[in-house]
Amino acid sequence: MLRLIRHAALAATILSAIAGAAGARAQAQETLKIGVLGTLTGPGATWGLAIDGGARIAADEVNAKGGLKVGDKAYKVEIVAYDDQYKAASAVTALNRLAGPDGVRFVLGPIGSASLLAIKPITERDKIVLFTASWSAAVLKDSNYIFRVGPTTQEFAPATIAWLKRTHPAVKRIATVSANDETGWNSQRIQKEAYGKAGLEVVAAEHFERQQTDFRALLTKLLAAKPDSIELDTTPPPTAGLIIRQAREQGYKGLFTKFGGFDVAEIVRTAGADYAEGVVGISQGDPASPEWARLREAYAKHHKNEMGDFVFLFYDAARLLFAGIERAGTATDVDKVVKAIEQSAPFPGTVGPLTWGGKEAYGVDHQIYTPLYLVAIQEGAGRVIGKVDLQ
Amino acid sequence: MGRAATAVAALAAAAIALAPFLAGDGFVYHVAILVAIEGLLAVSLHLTLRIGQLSLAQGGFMGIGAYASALLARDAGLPFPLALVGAVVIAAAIAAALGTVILRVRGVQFALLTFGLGEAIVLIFVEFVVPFGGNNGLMGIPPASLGPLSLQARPAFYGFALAVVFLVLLAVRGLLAGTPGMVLRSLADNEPLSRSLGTDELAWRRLVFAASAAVAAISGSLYAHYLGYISPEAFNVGATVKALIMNVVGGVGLLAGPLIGALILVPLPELFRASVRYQQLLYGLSLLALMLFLPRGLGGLLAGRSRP
Amino acid sequence: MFQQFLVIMALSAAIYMLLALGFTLIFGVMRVVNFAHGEFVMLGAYALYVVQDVLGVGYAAALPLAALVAGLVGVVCERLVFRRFVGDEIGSMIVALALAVTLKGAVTAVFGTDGPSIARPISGVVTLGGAVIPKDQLFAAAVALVLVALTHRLLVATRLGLAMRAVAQDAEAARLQGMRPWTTYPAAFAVGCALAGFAGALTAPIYGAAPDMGDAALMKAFVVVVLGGLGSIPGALIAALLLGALDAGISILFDPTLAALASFGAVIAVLLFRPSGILGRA
Amino acid sequence: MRLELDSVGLRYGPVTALSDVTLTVATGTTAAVIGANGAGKSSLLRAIAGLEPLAAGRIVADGADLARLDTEARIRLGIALSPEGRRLFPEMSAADNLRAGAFTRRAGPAVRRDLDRVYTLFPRLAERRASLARNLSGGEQQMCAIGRAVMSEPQLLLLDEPSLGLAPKVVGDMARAIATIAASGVTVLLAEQNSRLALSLAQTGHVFEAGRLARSGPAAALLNDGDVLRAYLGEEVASPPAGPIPAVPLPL
Repeated sequence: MLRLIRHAALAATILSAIAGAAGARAQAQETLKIGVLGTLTGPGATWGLAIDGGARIAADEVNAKGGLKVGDKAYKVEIVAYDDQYKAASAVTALNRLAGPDGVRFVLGPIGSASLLAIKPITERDKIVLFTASWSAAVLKDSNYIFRVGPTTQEFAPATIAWLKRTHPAVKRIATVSANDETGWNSQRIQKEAYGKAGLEVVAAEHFERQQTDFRALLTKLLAAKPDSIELDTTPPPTAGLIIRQAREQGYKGLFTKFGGFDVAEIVRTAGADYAEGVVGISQGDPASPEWARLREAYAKHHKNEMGDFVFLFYDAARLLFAGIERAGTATDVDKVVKAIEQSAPFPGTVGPLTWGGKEAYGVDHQIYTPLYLVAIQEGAGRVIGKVDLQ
Repeated sequence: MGRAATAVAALAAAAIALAPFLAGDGFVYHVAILVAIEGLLAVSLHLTLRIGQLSLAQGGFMGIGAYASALLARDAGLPFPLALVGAVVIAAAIAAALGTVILRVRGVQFALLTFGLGEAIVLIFVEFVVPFGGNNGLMGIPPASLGPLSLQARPAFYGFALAVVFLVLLAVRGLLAGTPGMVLRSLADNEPLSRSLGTDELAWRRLVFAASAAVAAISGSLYAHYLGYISPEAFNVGATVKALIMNVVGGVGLLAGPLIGALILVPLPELFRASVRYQQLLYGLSLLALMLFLPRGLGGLLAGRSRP
Repeated sequence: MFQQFLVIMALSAAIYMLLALGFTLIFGVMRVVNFAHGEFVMLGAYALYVVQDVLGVGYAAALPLAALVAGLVGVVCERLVFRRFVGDEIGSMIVALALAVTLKGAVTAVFGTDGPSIARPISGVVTLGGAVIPKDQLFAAAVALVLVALTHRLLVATRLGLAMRAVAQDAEAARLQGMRPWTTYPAAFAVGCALAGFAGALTAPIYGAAPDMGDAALMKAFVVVVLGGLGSIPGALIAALLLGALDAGISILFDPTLAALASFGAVIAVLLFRPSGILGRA
Repeated sequence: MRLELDSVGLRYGPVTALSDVTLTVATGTTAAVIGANGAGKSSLLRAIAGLEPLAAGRIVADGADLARLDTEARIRLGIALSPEGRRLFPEMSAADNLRAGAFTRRAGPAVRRDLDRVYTLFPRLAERRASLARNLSGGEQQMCAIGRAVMSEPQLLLLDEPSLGLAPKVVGDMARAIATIAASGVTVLLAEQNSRLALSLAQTGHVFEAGRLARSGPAAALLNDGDVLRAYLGEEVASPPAGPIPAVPLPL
């Protein structure tokens, strides 16, 4: 009898799960699904949640105004988000879901270069538009349906390094730390080149594994090269915080720069405010500005963590996409939408006009340029200390 | 099972296998292909369980198959069928060579040994960027094709995967029903006895171990050419554990067990996806419930309850 | 650089000992390869977060409380899950894997996937012979060594320890002395999981906490325990030093991936040629 | 302690190990259980110690039915078994093995006195007290096993094959030690293949054959009985060596 009850309970569990899934699929009609594909868990999650948050804020605004006006129809925008766990294989499965049962043609994300390069053959073949912040140089090459939503190391490295030389003339020896994958390899290569071109010596260039938390051995080697400044590059912010802290504890007194994805809150959280003091990075927005406060309030409705600056990128990217769809008068003819987006520069972004280029570097003008600030951590908060001149 | 029951089971299996063709949905094909690929890995693990040794390195062998097949097709320019065969030969040869040494270890020690081996294989893919691409993995793997016949479309690839699963099952059944199976059963029942009868039991176990690696390599090759992209973490011990759980869920005493398990476990995360936050918890709880209340797996339910 | 190597090796080895001790104890007494060991480390870290940062209890009190939580969860798991698999080594391994998924899922469901923000009660460094030693790491290593010593006392000098050793070596003969394996098993699980919890609570302020932090902890415990010989505590202590040296040395000279590869290579070699561990009788 | 067995039956799955065994051991006496290998001697002792559940009948000690008591409770009641193959804890010292024997007792002068008694009984064991059990010789291991059982302060001592695999001289020592223990008032139930030894130590004897009690009687009478002599004493089968002590780690 007991056994029978157990079996019945098990069967009921499985059946209810199936029913739940079926129910979730039953709705739709007059809604336009926009995909979010990003790292929603783990060390890269601040960036992934920024994609999701930015997309949802933009969607809320559009829906509040009665939806997306396409021809004579009005679509309610619905965000469908999947976690790629910063793994390429998960990204492929997630994309298969987005493109299959969800019927999504427009996707915001991903951030991981490996994820992007893994899904790129499918999205190009099946005409799915991606708005990515993945920084590999290979992202935009030979692609028609990928836009990159913000400037990358390639675009800003000469400017950030020029700033460093101007403001810190004593800095001569540079060490760089990056993740051991496409994102890290690519950005570190560009950084090394740019530092070298600017006449600074790169004395150490190290890679770490994404799940690593203990950097004592790596730093022992790195600090033995006696750098004046450590470039944290595209290291995920929580990891960057741990590196900063462990380096300071090993007696490092020099400068930290993080020219590649910055998140003041995360770095302060993991490094501690004392150790994070003086770290310089780049940001898509000014933390003291009213725009930041507005988005921050809207972001808090969707996610509990402190908002990162990538929300600016994806909020603007989503708005750009919505404008493109309305302008093209279709939510299904992807080629028309892409054309409409290409023609809408300059687009009024949240903190300034967005423009695009990239033809000479990548062969297609899908590199979006956004305003970029230099931010220093002072007493646990980010302060804008300059603006990056990208041209 | 009686003759009628066997016929019903065969019909049911055929109906399930052909169902994606009726549904025709792209995502159904995608899931069905993953069921076939992961089911093959589970079958390969099943073979090692048949020699009484839990190998946690099967994901590693799948990786060897995937990387070998991808490199042979992409860099050496071999057509897909040859790359597949090459991958199988390489994985089986490595397993046979390793088996001579590692199969002497038994019980928990063997599981731990292969756990270490599986992790080491994945770390080799990470560490040696040339030729394995490091954490980035390998991209641009040519899609599968049989001569002029392209398998790039999902229905075609699913048909091919189905045929492969069928052939592998036939081969495994032959292996288990033939002399090796007989020797293995006598080994399982009374090892000292069959050893004293002069059976070179290590050789038989090595044969089955190599066959299990070959099946894992087939799974890896299909995976590589289906996704067009592979990276190391897809083949870590986590992948093997998933295959192991498939065996447990489907029933370890049954050749169909691993496939039943794959059929249930591959789509399972899709069911729980509506609640991302609780997905892993629900998944873990279902597994625990299965292990505690259905120790012989779902396949055990089908095969009747002969155990007290 | 060499002094720094010695420091990293010694600090790591102390934590590795603590990680491995609970793992090897549970295997020794129950013959269960607890693949969920890393999750108990993770539970300790999260329990510390809740007790210290949410409830506001001081670190000195929060540390043992966190370990207690991990130990209690261990007892519950022993009672509900592992007890049914006593004597079934493969089965208990599999159910431990399922338990690992469940615990990870439970913590994710409650706390989300982001690591919580854990206050660091100890900061600053001491300098010794040209090497820099962070005080918090020194504290963690010292506590780990004290716990190792206490566990040793527990096993050799108490009734419970005597029962654990007896049940480990011959459960039926232990029953014939009036020891009840069914009460010894949960005790071993409680101690083993509490030690794991301590490891998590000690390292959480240094390296942070995350639902998947258990994977790395399990790998370290696994390597140490296999190198030292399953169930052997002296073996585990020596193996922890060895792994500390291997990890720090290869990471400094080359990279951490190669260090991990080397440690797994050592595991494979030991299992092949000295299955009872480096101290074992081959 | 007075031990009564009433129609006791025992099964291992489909195999019947004991059937319809009825016998009594009076307080303070020594009883020998003899019979061929597989006759059910060990099963009988294991059943009394509570290691095997009964299929039929009941076991009564000093008037109390043991049915509801598990092994641990029976030890507290005063029943100790020194099992076949000695089953020492191999990675513990001889002294710790003896400590384990006193597990149910509160540490104190009484335990220390009993420990001294064991060392007096087996002086060799006193010399080897710090050695790991696995490093002891066969005779020393047997001494340790009996000593361990004595340490629980039993009123009924069950000894399973104490002479198995021992050199003749050591067997003599062992016999003297058992006689000394019995003389202190402990009821002893001694299962032996070495029937002559067992019967010479006992007041009563019970002959087992294929799980059944074939004959019971005064030990002296059995020793002089022609049938018993022919069946059990004439053909002393060479004893197989004691089973290897299972090597289980957790050494300290």
